[in-house]
Amino acid sequence: MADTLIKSLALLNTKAPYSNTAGKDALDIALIFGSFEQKVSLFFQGDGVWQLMAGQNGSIISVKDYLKTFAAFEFYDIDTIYVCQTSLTQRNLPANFHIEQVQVLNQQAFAQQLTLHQTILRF
Amino acid sequence: MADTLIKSLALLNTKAPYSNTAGKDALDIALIFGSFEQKVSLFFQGDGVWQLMAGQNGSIISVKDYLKTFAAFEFYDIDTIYVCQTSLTQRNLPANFHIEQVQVLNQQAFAQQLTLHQTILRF
Amino acid sequence: MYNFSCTIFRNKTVNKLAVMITTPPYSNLSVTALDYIETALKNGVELIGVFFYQDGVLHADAHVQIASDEFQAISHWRKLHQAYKLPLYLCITAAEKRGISDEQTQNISPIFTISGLGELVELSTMADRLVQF
Amino acid sequence: MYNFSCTIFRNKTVNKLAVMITTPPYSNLSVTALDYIETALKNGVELIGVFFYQDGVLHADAHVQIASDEFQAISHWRKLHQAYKLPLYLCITAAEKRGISDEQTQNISPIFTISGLGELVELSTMADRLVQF
Amino acid sequence: MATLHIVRQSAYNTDDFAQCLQVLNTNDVIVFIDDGCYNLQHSLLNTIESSKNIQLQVITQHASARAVSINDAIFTKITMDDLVSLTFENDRVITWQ
Amino acid sequence: MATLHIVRQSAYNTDDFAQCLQVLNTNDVIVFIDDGCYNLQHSLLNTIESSKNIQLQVITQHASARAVSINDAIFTKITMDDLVSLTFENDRVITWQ
Repeated sequence: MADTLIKSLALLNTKAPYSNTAGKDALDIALIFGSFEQKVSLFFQGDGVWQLMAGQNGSIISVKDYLKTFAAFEFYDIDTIYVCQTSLTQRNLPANFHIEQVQVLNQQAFAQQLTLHQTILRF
Repeated sequence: MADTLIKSLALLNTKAPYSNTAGKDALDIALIFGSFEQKVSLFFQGDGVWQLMAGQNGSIISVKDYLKTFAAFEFYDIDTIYVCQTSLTQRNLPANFHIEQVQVLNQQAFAQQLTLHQTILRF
Repeated sequence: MYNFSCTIFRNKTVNKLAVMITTPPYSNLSVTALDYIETALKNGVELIGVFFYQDGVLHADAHVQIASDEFQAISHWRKLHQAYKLPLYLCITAAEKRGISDEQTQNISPIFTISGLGELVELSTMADRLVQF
Repeated sequence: MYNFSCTIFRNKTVNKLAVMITTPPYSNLSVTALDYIETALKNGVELIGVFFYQDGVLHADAHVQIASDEFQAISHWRKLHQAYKLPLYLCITAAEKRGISDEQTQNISPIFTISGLGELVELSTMADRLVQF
Repeated sequence: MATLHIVRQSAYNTDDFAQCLQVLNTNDVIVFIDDGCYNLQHSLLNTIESSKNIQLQVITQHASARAVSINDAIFTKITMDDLVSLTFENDRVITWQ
Repeated sequence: MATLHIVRQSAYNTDDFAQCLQVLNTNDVIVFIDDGCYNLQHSLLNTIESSKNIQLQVITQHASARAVSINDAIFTKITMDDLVSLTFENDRVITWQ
């Protein structure tokens, strides 16, 4: 592990999108790290998986829909997006997401991918 | 139901005592209602039951221990204090409390007692 | 169209409402609370007051800045306060814990009445229903 | 007595720490965070900074009033800031949402440095461990 | 003597809805709003005894915003007007948040 | 390549600890602090595979304040000094709060 080690950040998203600001707070961090050309991966576990589901529409409940910003991930070179299969199954949810490049991982693979990051922040 | 109906307040306590201010916030309401000679009952369910357990000592973790104020309930004529047996059992806890006059109720009796109150606030 | 009161016996109508708000303005939970309150008022429910407690006290903080394209809870409270003379009671003890002080009154939005838990006792006594949001 | 660094290969010592605080001063979770930070400093860990985000920003609010017999987080931050020159970074965007504004600087305790998420990138890059509390 | 239960939290994340189910009495009404809408397929629903005659209702807009579909055979779709009305039609209200 | 898991929430109240257990890898360390101390008798502990060699540790003061007793056969009692040390002995930290 040399001084030139490239660090990478994992953002572990675990809250549903609207009632809680956690998802938006994590997104703001992801975009800043992306704009500083730092490597960021997004993980979705527990109720965090609701953030990814297709067909949501926050405008119905007067939310400025930050989920639409997820479409900008490619622009920021954020292309590693993992979702926990166990969390989807528990909620009876299909792998039908509102952004592309989402990888569904089984529990073991999800846990393994987390270990490839030096810093893990959970929201 | 005549105009002279005496109202009573149920405070449903559901959070553990230290990390969350909910227990203290509910206690403040109980004491104010008591001092205005309004009828108040306290209910403890879920992690709220930890507020009642004997042997706690908040001073170890620099908490001003609001649980000691529970001893003043009698002074405020707050004498109906119910704890949910199911919640104790789930946590493997004995009926060993730091105040007297606590009544352990099974699920059905706990639910029934709640219905004797016009207003229910949950913390 | 809707029946918003419930007549019990002959001469007692149950439609006095009080609301306690414990969620902060930047949460969507406050949108729901405001929707509930506005709907009640529009339908003739007698809303005797709203009490702000716990993180709900941030609604009264005159310095709160929410991005202009996001939901502005304060402008909705102002509208309801003006249109319906809706009383908005701030629990000052909960507020002080969160940095909202009445030592400098410009810290607190003037549509709010500075009060304490005694006001909650009053609301609870007067109202047929006290609902938490 | 304790070994607070971990030597990897020959010439790289891992003991640079950064901390992110997201819990408010009136919660006992902040007592734990301060205990962790003070313990790290006392044992010679190089703590490069503390970043305040979400409800953690309330620590910087000069108007917060906690009853005098309760834990005063701010006096502990002041002590650590003075004794160790510990940098305390306030996320101003999160602060503004919660009524803490730098338009009137007396709203913000002077031991805090007003900053943004760019500072978190910096801390993350410099630190061997970034720990959330 | 029925109680209106307003459920605002996901049962996948917190214990609130499980606690609500513990205190149900005959003819009580449950309304799912906000993140409570995530519970519409939760297995805890199967633990409600049919003899209790519990009404299950959902604010349509709150479920739609979350892309949660509502099974008409189980849930009544309501509006905020209906929630206000239910506040007075029932004898008391508990908010599970 | 072990991870330090700092558990601060009661598993009776939130899903956090269940999520922690989902991402355990061999030789990881779990430290129970704050309301995480309420988990010391939770049935979820039985789901940890012994082959993973997970260390379970508790900050003694945090359990004592809550009148939670610590089973020495299962848990190592530690201090805040130890938690700081563990921060650097492991490769990364996740706080479950």
